[in-house]
Amino acid sequence: MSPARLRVLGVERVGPYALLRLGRGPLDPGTPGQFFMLRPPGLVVPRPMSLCLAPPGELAFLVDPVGAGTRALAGLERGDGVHVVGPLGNGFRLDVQRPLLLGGGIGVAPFPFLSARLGRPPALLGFRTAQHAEAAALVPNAEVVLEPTLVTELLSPGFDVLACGPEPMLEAVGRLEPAAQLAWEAPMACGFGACYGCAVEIGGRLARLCVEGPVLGGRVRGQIPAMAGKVAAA
Amino acid sequence: MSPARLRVLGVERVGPYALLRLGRGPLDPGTPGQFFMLRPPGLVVPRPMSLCLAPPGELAFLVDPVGAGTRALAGLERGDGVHVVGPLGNGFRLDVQRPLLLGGGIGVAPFPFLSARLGRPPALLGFRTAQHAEAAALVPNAEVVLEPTLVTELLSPGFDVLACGPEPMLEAVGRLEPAAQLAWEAPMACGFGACYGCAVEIGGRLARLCVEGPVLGGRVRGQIPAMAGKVAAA
Amino acid sequence: MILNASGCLDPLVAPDVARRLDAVVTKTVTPLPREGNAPVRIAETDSGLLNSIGLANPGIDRFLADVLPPLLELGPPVWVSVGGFSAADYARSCTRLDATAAAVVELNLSCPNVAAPEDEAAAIVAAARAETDKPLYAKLSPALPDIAAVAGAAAEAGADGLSLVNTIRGLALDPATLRPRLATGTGGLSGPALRPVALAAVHACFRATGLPIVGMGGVETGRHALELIAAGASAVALGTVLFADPGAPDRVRAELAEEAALHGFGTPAAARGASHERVAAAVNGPRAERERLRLKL
Amino acid sequence: MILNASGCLDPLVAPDVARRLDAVVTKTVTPLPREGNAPVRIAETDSGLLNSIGLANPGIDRFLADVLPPLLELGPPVWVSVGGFSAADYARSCTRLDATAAAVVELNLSCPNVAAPEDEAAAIVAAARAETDKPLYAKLSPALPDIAAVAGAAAEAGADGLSLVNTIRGLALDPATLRPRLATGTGGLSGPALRPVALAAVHACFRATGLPIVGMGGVETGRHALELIAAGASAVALGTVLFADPGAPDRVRAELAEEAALHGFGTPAAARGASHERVAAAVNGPRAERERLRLKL
Ligand SMILES: Cc1cc2nc3c(=O)[nH]c(=O)nc-3n(C[C@H](O)[C@H](O)[C@H](O)COP(=O)(O)OP(=O)(O)OC[C@H]3O[C@@H](n4cnc5c(N)ncnc54)[C@H](O)[C@@H]3O)c2cc1C
Ligand SMILES: Cc1cc2nc3c(=O)[nH]c(=O)nc-3n(C[C@H](O)[C@H](O)[C@H](O)COP(=O)(O)OP(=O)(O)OC[C@H]3O[C@@H](n4cnc5c(N)ncnc54)[C@H](O)[C@@H]3O)c2cc1C
Ligand SMILES: Cc1cc2nc3c(=O)[nH]c(=O)nc-3n(C[C@H](O)[C@H](O)[C@H](O)COP(=O)(O)O)c2cc1C
Ligand SMILES: Cc1cc2nc3c(=O)[nH]c(=O)nc-3n(C[C@H](O)[C@H](O)[C@H](O)COP(=O)(O)O)c2cc1C
Ligand code: FES
Ligand code: FES
Repeated sequence: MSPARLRVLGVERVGPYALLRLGRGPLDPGTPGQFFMLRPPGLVVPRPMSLCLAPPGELAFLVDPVGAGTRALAGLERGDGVHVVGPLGNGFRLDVQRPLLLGGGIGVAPFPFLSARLGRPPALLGFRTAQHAEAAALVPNAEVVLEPTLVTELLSPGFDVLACGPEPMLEAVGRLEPAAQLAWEAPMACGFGACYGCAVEIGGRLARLCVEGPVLGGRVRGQIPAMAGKVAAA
Repeated sequence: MSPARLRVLGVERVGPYALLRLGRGPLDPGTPGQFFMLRPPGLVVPRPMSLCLAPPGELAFLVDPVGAGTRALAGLERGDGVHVVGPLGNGFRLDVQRPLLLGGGIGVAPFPFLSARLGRPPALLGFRTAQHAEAAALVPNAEVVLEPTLVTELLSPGFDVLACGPEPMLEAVGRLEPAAQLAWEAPMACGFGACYGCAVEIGGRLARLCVEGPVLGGRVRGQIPAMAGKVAAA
Repeated sequence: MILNASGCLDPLVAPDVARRLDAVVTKTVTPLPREGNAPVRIAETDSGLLNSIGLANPGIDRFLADVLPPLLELGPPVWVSVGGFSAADYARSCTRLDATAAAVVELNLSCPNVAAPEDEAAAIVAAARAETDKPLYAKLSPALPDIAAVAGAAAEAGADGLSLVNTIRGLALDPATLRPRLATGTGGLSGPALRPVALAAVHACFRATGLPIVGMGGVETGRHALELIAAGASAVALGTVLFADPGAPDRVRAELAEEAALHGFGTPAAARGASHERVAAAVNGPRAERERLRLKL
Repeated sequence: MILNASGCLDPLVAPDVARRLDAVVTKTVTPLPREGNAPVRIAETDSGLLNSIGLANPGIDRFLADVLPPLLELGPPVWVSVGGFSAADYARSCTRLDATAAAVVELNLSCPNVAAPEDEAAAIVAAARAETDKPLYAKLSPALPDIAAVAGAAAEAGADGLSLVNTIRGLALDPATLRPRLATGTGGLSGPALRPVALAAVHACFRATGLPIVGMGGVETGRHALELIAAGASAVALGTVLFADPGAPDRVRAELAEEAALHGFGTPAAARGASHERVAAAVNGPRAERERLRLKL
């Protein structure tokens, strides 16, 4: 699990986000919903990023510059090197019948790659502003809603929901669709089970999201299968 | 005593040294032998640098990249900003009859400015290698010696010596010419008497070189006039 | 209120800087004169500055005769930092200072370059208290297993305020020789590396004592000052930053006012303790804290 | 010899990383299971990482039943880090570990996220010593007024080695809310900011005890490892750096060999204590030290 030093091929603005395109190097793109740890230059620990697009020879990430780390990643320039580890964690299960992608804000990030793998299923994306909604252009067959409308308001039953977005949205989706696959977030220092920093409540106890997730079943509280012995007391 | 943010006009290689040319901003060049504190980007404290040249509208410094700070300064690029405080300390007295500049290595730094102010007096400069000796081109009327020859070997009596260079050289000069003016060095964190970091032995006691010097009389041990009350126990 | 940190400004050499401060703090004064440690005394290291000045000072007699009078003429109130090697040392200096116009006596209980009297913090404060009615600030090192407990003991012994923090012990080696860069080997670490440590100390001592606190440690910007105030500081002192930027008092004051306004505080002082407003979550109480994880859409 | 720092690697989740180490150190095990602290538990701050994991671990029973057996099969010797809240806690765990194939017991006397038993360091070591013949390493925090004295006391109580250093207490505030980023408020600071502090601790304890020392704190490169060894470490542990670079064990080992050779040492181990070769100058003895100021022409 060595980090690869990947080359920045380009950084494109997508609304307020930055699409960071890296040469793929020796890394495998993995499964949609899996993530990579990218080390922002000058900072101490890497930041988790879902793979957004996997064109041949490339790995592309959609970065929302919310803090020091994501700003440093969004500020990378063509030709810079960046340390990347991955793919990590458990992505979405792709054996679904009637997929519907449900996204909120930067939660759209894994969907371009996921959509390609699932054959361009319908997507429902919520954004804070029209500017943020520019990212919807990366996802085929997407319907967009803007605040104050919530994606859950437009959700009709009968779909296999795959969702990614802010926690309140995921909780609402989980209540409506207990079988939904939800991609959660937590601050992560390592991404591979080493730091126990990403602990969240799963099945009524604290467990490492990077090991158990980030994609979990909808009914995370009390619904997650018993954890393997080695992480039981995470 | 506010720092000015000066603009880098250019950085030129002079042998292994870098000639850092800054827009003068509001700063006064001061007297030759005085110094400025330049803050290397990303580092915590500034580094002392003698003024090397003072063309109209400019302040230029000759930087020997020996450590993190001087390397960062030598690595500045045209257009960068750099925080500068000065001029600081006591420079050379210019009321001399038969000046002779005696320099060793990067000790050449204050001489271009000093030479101009003294009307291009003769100079005797010692360097480690021919490459280092390229810096002699900045000083008019300079004779160059290379190691193992020492500048003190060529020093004839009858001159008002103004010297700058490594400590063993200055000590030898001080023994030969007790009236010489010697520009000393010490690690400095502030340059204006605040940190007491630059203490050296002056007149048999520890005193702040940035306040008492950096230019001192030749017979520093026991020869320095009693220090002002406020710094007596520095 | 913006002060200098003790040992980080000579107000008589740089009076223009000193006059921009709300109070000037002297370098620590000891009963007898001290030349301080042998050079090399300073070295920059990872995000910090190491020093081993060793309390160079003229001693209390010469300080009172030659230094304090011109200091008092500068304008800002003068805080005198006092050091020593026994409670009696501190007490003696306090007796002398009680008769002067010094505004505050800061008891340096923490210089890492001399023998550390931390154990006796409370005893020293009590001895000083017996000698003077001037406000007493206890200056502590963060290198204590439980700084809040020491602060509490100092408060009970009569301290009127706390100065937090002094440096912590560090070492830097010469890249070529692998020998210590400072003549004394180790030294005190100040600057940015100390920032989170200082914040934690202020945070803990504010809770434990409620005393006025001069916060310091790596402050370079108004934002850093505001964080110390939010953690519990009632004033902020500038140390290492003065070496790089003698204009810092005015700059930080302006930035601090701006940052405070940005956060909705009428004055910087109104932000005092803001980081405590919601009580930290208890161990094993994850539910309430999950709220913190919520990202806005 | 390169190890991981306790709590900075799960060898069962990342066995490929663990196998590149000369020994693997477990996360601290306590007598009873602990879920650890509420999230948020980590935040990056100035040149460092703050954590408040809170000793999440399955407890000694489950550790012995489910974790230790597969760990022992990985290959490298296993060091078990033991924590607790009383000397009896440590003793009990040592009794249980004595019967296992664990190579070393590391006594975590310093976790800043739980009650700190520093005062009783020697008592804990003595209690552990009575229960096991396995090598005992005492892991200390640098947040002690005199770490060398505590190390000396641990040595006398029977410690075979020292692990230096654990984190120091720090705080980071959220830029928007000014509230603590960690749910517990303060946390332990690791990474680059700790580097000069770790070097100083190793330097002081090497002089005081001569015991084997596992040095750690902000090591990111072979150069950093060599500095710890020069200060007195006999082995080096990688902590926070593993989060950014799980390939660090091989990289640092290679860089260390290269750096040691550059400095004229046949092996990295030959550099042990090199920073002590010339005794540090005494206070007020400037003459000898002026030599250090000399610059080559
Ligand atoms: C599995 C996974 C995949 C992710 N994929 C993407 C992606 O594709 N694109 C993207 O832009 N972001 C993604 N994120 C979120 C991203 O990692 C965080 O925004 C980033 O780590 C914040 O770092 P920073 O230094 O910029 O901000 P910081 O200064 O560290 O934090 C800024 C603010 O965000 C909060 N915060 C930090 N990290 C997280 C987090 N992980 N979850 C919730 N709040 C957090 C902090 O508490 C703080 O309030 C992902 C996170 C995870 C766990
Ligand atoms: C008044 C004055 C004027 C100066 N003028 C010039 C100049 O014009 N051009 C120039 O290149 N340099 C000049 N110097 C020296 C310069 O300031 C130092 O080389 C610089 O501060 C080293 O910083 P660094 O971070 O590069 O090296 P560091 O990593 O700090 O140190 C590198 C090595 O140099 C030693 N060292 C550091 N500072 C000094 C010092 N001041 N004296 C002796 N040894 C030191 C260290 O112990 C170490 O061994 C001057 C110094 C003074 C005091
Ligand atoms: C060069 C130097 C000298 C210092 N001298 C003293 C001193 O004499 N007395 C004292 O209490 N603190 C002294 N300190 C500590 C500072 O007052 C302050 O507590 C510390 O540097 C942290 O603040 P900073 O990070 O802003 O510098 C000194 C610090 C430095 C850098
Ligand atoms: C996330 C995290 C968890 C840690 N858990 C433990 C622990 O369980 N026991 C322990 O003795 N030290 C623990 N530590 C401290 C490390 O072992 C190490 O002493 C410290 O991080 C300094 O090294 P570094 O700067 O290389 O990380 C932990 C450190 C981190 C960052
Ligand atoms: S991010 Fe480190 S354990 Fe999950
Ligand atoms: S450099 Fe700070 S006192 Fe001289």
